[in-house]
Amino acid sequence: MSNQFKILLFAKVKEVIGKDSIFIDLPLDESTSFNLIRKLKHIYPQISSTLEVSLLAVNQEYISRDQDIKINSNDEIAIIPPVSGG
Amino acid sequence: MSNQFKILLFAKVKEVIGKDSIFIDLPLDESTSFNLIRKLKHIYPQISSTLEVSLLAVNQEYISRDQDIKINSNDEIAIIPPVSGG
Amino acid sequence: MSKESRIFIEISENIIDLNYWYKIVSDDSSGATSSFLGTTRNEFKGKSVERLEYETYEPMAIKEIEKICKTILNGFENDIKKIGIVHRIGNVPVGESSILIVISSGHRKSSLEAVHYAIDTIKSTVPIWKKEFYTDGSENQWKGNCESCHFNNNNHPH
Amino acid sequence: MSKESRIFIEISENIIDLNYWYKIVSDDSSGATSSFLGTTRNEFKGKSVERLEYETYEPMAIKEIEKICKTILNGFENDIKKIGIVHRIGNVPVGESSILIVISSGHRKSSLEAVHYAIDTIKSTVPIWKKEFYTDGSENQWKGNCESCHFNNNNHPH
Repeated sequence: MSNQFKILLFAKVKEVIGKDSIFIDLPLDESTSFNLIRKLKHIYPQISSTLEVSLLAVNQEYISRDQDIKINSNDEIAIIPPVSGG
Repeated sequence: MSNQFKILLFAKVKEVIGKDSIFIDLPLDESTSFNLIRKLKHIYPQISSTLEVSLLAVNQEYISRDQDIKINSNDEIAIIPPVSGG
Repeated sequence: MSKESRIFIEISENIIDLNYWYKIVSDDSSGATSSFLGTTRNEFKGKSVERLEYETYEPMAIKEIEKICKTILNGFENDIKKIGIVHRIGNVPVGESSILIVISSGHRKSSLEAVHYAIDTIKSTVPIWKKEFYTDGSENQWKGNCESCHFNNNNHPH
Repeated sequence: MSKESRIFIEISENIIDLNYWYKIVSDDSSGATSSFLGTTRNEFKGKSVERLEYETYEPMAIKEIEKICKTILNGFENDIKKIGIVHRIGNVPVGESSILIVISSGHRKSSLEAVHYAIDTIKSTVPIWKKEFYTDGSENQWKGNCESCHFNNNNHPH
């Protein structure tokens, strides 16, 4: 059994992958933010360095880099590269 | 021999005296800023307390409260009460 | 007056209308209105810039700007009256503006400081990104503020 | 570019035109424009205010504002592009503005800080005075900032 996650992409990550969202599968009992990042780096090595300085947002809230949280397939998940508004 | 000085008045000082300028005579050898202030307080006791917190400007430059400078009758002299622009 | 009616936020592709935003934060109990306008400048580290292109994760950007506004209303000695923040997205050519922050307050110190806090925080927490395009045709660049790389909830100001 | 063409100062009885002053300080090398707008507020220490009346010693006021502008251009990491300062005199009813300071700079920090410095210094050194008129008919009051009572050339910032 696995969960499917839709991940929203922006800016450099969106440009490098060439899509504004991707789908990632994670086993049910491994559905956490750390595992998601690990899998993203594996499947998309071309964004690996950007992921190092990016954050995840879950339901439009930042997740701390050092926080491994459970995620659910209906969560709105996004990769937030370093911001540069203003 | 004495010098005559024209003194420009503003704000509260102008209002209390009721004129926008006044003339003050000082003996030639006593034509200094300290003597001017002394004489002003003597002739216009009604502005004495305001003078305590006011400054003189000579030729549109502030004179420090502790500075006794020579003044000339063609100097542009003004009493500057505490300012409140902005 | 509810907090909500004192906060005005917009993200749009339109040119920023200065008078509209000053009017929206005006308040008879305000003696001071401070503002910051961010504009596309013509060069970056010696390279001639043609335009910036802004992109956003809009719902989250609005939420993050709201957090900043609430922090401001609760701080600054409770002297803040109203806050207007508009961010333009899409193409912003040299000389045109990407962001306007306008804050009214009772006295000058609070809105002056609140504007400074707002722009610093927006630049480090709000999911908006810009790409710089150069006139010499060299490859355009996504920009990123270092502050946000080191972001974690512990040093988040909220 | 000479320093003079980067400084714009006006003292007048006219309503302050925001767009005019923003336009006058705009500059393609500027990424940031910070501003302060001072407005007649409706109360002072619980008393309802009807209007302010401003008076000035104009030639000296212009000179003092020029000094402030030159100090700003020479400071703030030489990042300041242009400075516009307009002070309205005569009657200024509640909700209308008496002063606008607009400063453009390369980066945000310098103009944000320069605006703060400008308004603080104007309030303590420029010979402009305001009288407050109250709606309850109580006697109008000349205002005075304490900073200027203690003024001497030693602590003058120039």
